[in-house]
Amino acid sequence: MTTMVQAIRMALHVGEERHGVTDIFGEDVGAPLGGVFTQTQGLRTAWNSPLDERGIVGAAIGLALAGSRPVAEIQFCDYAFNTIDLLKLAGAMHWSSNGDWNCPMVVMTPVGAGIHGSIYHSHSFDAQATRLAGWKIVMPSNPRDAYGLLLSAIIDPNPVLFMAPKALLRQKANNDSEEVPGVPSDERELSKMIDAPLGDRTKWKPRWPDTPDLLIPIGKARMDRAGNDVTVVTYGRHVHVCRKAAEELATEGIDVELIDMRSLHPYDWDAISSSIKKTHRVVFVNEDTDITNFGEHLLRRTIDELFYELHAPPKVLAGKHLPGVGLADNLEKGSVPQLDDITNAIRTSARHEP
Amino acid sequence: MTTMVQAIRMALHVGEERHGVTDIFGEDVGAPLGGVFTQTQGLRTAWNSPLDERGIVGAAIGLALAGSRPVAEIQFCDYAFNTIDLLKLAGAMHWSSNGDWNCPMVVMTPVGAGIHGSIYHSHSFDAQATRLAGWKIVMPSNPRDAYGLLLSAIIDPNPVLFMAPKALLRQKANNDSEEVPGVPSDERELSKMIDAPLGDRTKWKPRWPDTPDLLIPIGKARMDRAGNDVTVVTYGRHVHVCRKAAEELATEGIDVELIDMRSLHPYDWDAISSSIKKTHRVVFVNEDTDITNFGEHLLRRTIDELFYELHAPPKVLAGKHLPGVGLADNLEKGSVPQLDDITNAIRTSARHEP
Amino acid sequence: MRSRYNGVPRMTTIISKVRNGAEESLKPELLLQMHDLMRKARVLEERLIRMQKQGDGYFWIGGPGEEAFSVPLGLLTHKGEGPQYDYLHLHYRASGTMLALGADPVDALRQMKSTASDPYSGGRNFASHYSVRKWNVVPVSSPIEVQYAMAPGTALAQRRHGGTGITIVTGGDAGTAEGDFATCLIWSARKGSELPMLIIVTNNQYGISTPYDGQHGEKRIADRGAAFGIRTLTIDGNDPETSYRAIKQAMDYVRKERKPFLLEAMVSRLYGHSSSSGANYIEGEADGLKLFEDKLIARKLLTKERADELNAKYTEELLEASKRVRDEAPPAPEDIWKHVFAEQSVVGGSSGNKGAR
Amino acid sequence: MRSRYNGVPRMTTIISKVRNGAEESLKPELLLQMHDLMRKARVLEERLIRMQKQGDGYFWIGGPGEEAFSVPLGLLTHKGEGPQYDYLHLHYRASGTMLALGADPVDALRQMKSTASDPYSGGRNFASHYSVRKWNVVPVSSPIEVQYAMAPGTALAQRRHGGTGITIVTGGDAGTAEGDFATCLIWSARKGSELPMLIIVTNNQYGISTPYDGQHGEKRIADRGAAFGIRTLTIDGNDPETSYRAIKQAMDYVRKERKPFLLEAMVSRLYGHSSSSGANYIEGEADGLKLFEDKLIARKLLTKERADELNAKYTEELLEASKRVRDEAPPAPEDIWKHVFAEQSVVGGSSGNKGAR
Ligand SMILES: Cc1ncc(C[n+]2csc(CCOP(=O)(O)OP(=O)(O)O)c2C)c(N)n1
Ligand SMILES: Cc1ncc(C[n+]2csc(CCOP(=O)(O)OP(=O)(O)O)c2C)c(N)n1
Ligand SMILES: [Mg+2]
Ligand SMILES: [Mg+2]
Repeated sequence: MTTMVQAIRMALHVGEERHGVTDIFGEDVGAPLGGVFTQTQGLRTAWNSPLDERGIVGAAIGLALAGSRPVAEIQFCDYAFNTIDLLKLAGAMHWSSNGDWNCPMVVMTPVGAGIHGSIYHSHSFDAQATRLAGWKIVMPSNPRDAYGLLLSAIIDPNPVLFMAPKALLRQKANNDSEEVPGVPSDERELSKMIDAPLGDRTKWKPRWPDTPDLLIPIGKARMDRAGNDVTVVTYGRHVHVCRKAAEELATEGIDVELIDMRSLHPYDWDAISSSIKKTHRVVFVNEDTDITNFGEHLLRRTIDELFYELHAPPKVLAGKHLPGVGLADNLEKGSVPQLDDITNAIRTSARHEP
Repeated sequence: MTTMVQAIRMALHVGEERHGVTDIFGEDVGAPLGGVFTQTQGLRTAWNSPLDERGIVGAAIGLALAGSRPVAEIQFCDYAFNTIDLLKLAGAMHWSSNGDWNCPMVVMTPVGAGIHGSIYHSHSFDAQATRLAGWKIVMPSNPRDAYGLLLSAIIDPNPVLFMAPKALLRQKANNDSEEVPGVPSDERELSKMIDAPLGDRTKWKPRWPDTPDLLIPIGKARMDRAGNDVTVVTYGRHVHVCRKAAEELATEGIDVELIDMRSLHPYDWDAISSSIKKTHRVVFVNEDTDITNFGEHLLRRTIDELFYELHAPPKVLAGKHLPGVGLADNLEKGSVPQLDDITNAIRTSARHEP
Repeated sequence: MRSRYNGVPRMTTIISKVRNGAEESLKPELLLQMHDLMRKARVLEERLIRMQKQGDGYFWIGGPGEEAFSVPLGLLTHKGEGPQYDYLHLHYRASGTMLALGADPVDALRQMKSTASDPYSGGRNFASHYSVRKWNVVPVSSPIEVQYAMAPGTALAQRRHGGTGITIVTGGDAGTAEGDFATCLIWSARKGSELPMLIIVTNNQYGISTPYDGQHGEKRIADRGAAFGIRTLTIDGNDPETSYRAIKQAMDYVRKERKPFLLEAMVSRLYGHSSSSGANYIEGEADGLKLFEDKLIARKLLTKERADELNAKYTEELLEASKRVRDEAPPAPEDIWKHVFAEQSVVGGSSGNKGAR
Repeated sequence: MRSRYNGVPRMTTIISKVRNGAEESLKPELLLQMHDLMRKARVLEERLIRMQKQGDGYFWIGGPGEEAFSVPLGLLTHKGEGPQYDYLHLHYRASGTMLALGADPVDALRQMKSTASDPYSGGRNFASHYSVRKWNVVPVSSPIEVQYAMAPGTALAQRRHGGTGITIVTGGDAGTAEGDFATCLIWSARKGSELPMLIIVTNNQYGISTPYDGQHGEKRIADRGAAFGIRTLTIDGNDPETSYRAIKQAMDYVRKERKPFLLEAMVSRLYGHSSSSGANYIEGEADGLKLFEDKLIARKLLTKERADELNAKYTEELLEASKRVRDEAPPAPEDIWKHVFAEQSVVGGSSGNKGAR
């Protein structure tokens, strides 16, 4: 089974070969390392930038304006907070020029906690991202979605932020529905083809499997699990935690419908609202800090449009409003939603008597 | 009557003289201009920094750590989006050092639309500010509050962001309750004392009125208008728009309770929730863009804690989710909540039958 | 000198000569063309100022005092769409450059009046915030210095593309304190990956009210290029002949060597910072247009009468245009929603971006 | 040389000599003290690496290979609280400096183990992220280069305070590409407002996997100071005698002249970037500790046996300590809420901050 980093690499390769990607760049993105998570190994157009996130975002904008197709990486989203003005500018380029210019660039960055990354490798960027008008924002929860969303990001004429949940980067597809189409069924075979060897890499060249143009539409959610009792809306690594919660709760007779948003903006309100109209109960889960959180927007829209559909108060589960996620295991666990928190929240919602 | 810029100036003067303020700095903050809104004219410790917002925030942090008391200005909040990492660091200083250091600094910056400021002089910073864990966030709606909140910001041992609604900066106190205590009752007299003359200012020295240590507590809201039918929660310049709406609606028999939050973080949940428990209806108003908006947080908390108190769906009125506020009058009006929008929202809430 | 902010001593400057030895003289037609454009640009700015003062606009900022530099810059730019032509990352004092490129001054009035017909921003942005894709003029944005962070991107595309197209970026002196200026130097000078960029600083010795002195440790801003092996030059940007030759020399180098050049032009700020600081003519600043006009008259290339006629002609034309513009429709409230997302990609010109849809 | 990332040619460096003419020799006691601390620092880092590999910590980053520079830096620092003493804005390779200041190495083990007793962050931050207010050691934070934006602030306070206290800021070579490095140069060199700062770059010629060559147009990073009139020097930071003299010379200048000095030290990265890149000893990098030890033995100031004993002693001590630390309590989940807000101000020492409550 393919890992998410392999999926990203293959999507970038297809981007280079078939969709005009000209530059894949950022800190340690080029040879010899090919990304701190190996996500850019072996790519023809990958190169190492100076250690300068503002320069990276700025150069991506310039490249896009000049008709190149850049995919820029911010090594960790924790290091993007000094570039928000530039991200805003990219998002404003089409609008502020009244449609004269467009800015087709992709920024990819690993996000979230779950790997004991301490204060500066655990940040989420969801709230920030969803505030960037003019951007499309995606976050995959499995290798197949990573592949298909990244390709859609590449061909989109607008700036797209591709956020990769860092705790999932090295995880393999759980089953065929999470697998990248066209890869060899033997994962060792795939690894031999596209994973750079340890040691000297100067002579190494990847052999790319023939993977198709899978374009997962931006703005469409994925129904991860159909159910009748409570709608759970999440994305990224919490899809897996919520799935586990749903499985646990199934044994208690609580039937969870789980929506993987895939796109945070534009988001699939149709999918969310039709589910809520069915279950009449909803829990929104994400791990970003919980004051002025994107889940709060979704909850507000639920109240705006579905108030009288609700049989229980809608709920947001999010990270704690703190300066960061602490390193010690207890601190990390105390800071971001854990399986138990989620199970409890869903159970409370399911049992709530209107 | 005093204007808000005069109030700010007097608070800074009191800060310099009695509360240890050592540095008031930023772009054009020092002589001869004394701030693009005249807010720092005549101050002993005011100086012009390089045109470098990251340097300004960085220097403020360093000054604070060294036991100085800096008040740093970002000329417009529109130019603070490249400093969010540094603001986050300031907010994390106490927490990440496990209480070893603290970082007593004030950043002040004008925010919001309403002056035809076009894309880059109309931004709000509310959502960004409320996401800065470790910071206290205040926004006055009148000269007295500006004076008292700024003094509280100065003596606070934590970083405090003082956001001044730019459309109110030159407005005078509407009545005595909005007046800075201790100023001469003749506003021309005050102007002669503390407003720099046009032309040569090299020999000018202000004469400061003897104003007291009015400390408006951070974290406490102000009841602007008591009422029984609908609670309206806002801050900054929309206090005035909402007050107008309340007056209009009073003629229709709708009795609005208007809360001026004054502090966005920590915020006065007691004030908000007791009002909602009384009126059972609430509208949150602000002008920041409306996806992942601070009002959505307040609404979410309302749902969390007061769901069964509500006789109407709680409502958020905010700015449109766009890359900026356009310059043309129609565009600005179409982008941020106007009097009519607010009146309509309150009316709808009041008339809603549960 | 007198300025709006009295009591502020100004830096004394010694301007280097253009160092290309032979100071070949420019053709009379070119001199007259420059003079014509400089006058046109000045009249345009004065019209914009007047419109703002009369309530036909909310805010004015622009480039009177920079014409002697901005006009030759526009004339020397290779105009067109896509990486084979020059990219322009301009700041908000570039009307002279735009007119030299061939912009219709009436469009600038439209932007001042915030009409729906404003081709640069549809009534969304302030005056002097140009955007012309067909000429590679990247949208001017208000935040200072961000253009220096973006410019290396177009230059990267041009480095790959080959040819003679270069990236030109301009900004003020005070703004060089932002880290983005350093970013520009660093990204343009990477060994083995140098970028074809003409990096320009127009030094009027002020940032709003703050004088150059006291903020800078550098004697010349251009000196900052030296550590990176970037060629540098500081010139009197108030003299269009000096400007023309210096820009040409710098561009020739960049076009051919595909390496960066840092050019600092000392210029004036003839109407102060913006309408916020009054926008009145500042006596005592060198007026490049006046000096040039006098020189041309002394050299018998121009007469006082011809010069006055020209002034009158443009003044009349733009006054009339401003009246017409007054009647053009403003954008509608719902226009805020236009162009949030692009439906298809249009950047790169016909040659670029073949791979993507 | 061999490194984790093969095939990457390293920059050839010619190191300038310390230019203070008389290369006065340092006292034997000082040399032995430096050696002792360098060994202690090395053993500490090796213990931290081992702990991480054994699962007694999540991540390692640190300074083995920089001891010959970081130890003299700590020894020469005027240690204390408040602006009359030196402020240290360190990066994450500063264990040698901390030990030279007198830090207990066991505290570093606590931070590695993320115990509640970790005095630097209470188990919140990664190893080598020090914070000691009583010694003016500002919290080390992971984002590269932000310390260069903050350091001018403490220096501003010291400029006003007078005396001999200075601000010291350190960081790596790759990080100088961030705008914050330029900010530091600009703010420290403003004419008439120069700041007492020792600005240090420890140049190991790598940023994670990315070699210096290809990213820098500067021959020397220190050259960037020249445009601002900042005194600069590039030294062999692998030689503690050179380091000591150079740091002393630079500090003397900064303390006295109250002006900035930019010092670049060429150093090694002996265990690679961090645990993420394997944290194995890299053959072929100059090992300042080994070279110095050999030199001291050759000069008969030390014997091989004494050196080995020292190594064994520290190794034993820290192994024992690491076992004890293993039993110390972790923070509790609810500890996340501690210290979000300060109740009262504690910064500035007894002399500072009198006006405020
Ligand atoms: C990032 C940013 N900070 C602050 C401002 C406000 N501002 C507008 S112009 C200006 C001064 C610019 O000075 P300089 O760079 O010398 O250019 P000049 O206006 O003199 O041509 C300032 C501070 C801004 N537009 N952008
Ligand atoms: C702002 C920021 N960007 C990226 C990173 C990730 N990162 C950690 S260390 C490093 C390389 C630093 O290289 P250098 O400045 O030379 O210091 P060195 O580690 O070599 O001492 C990078 C890119 C970071 N910590 N902060
Ligand atoms: Mg200027
Ligand atoms: Mg390095």
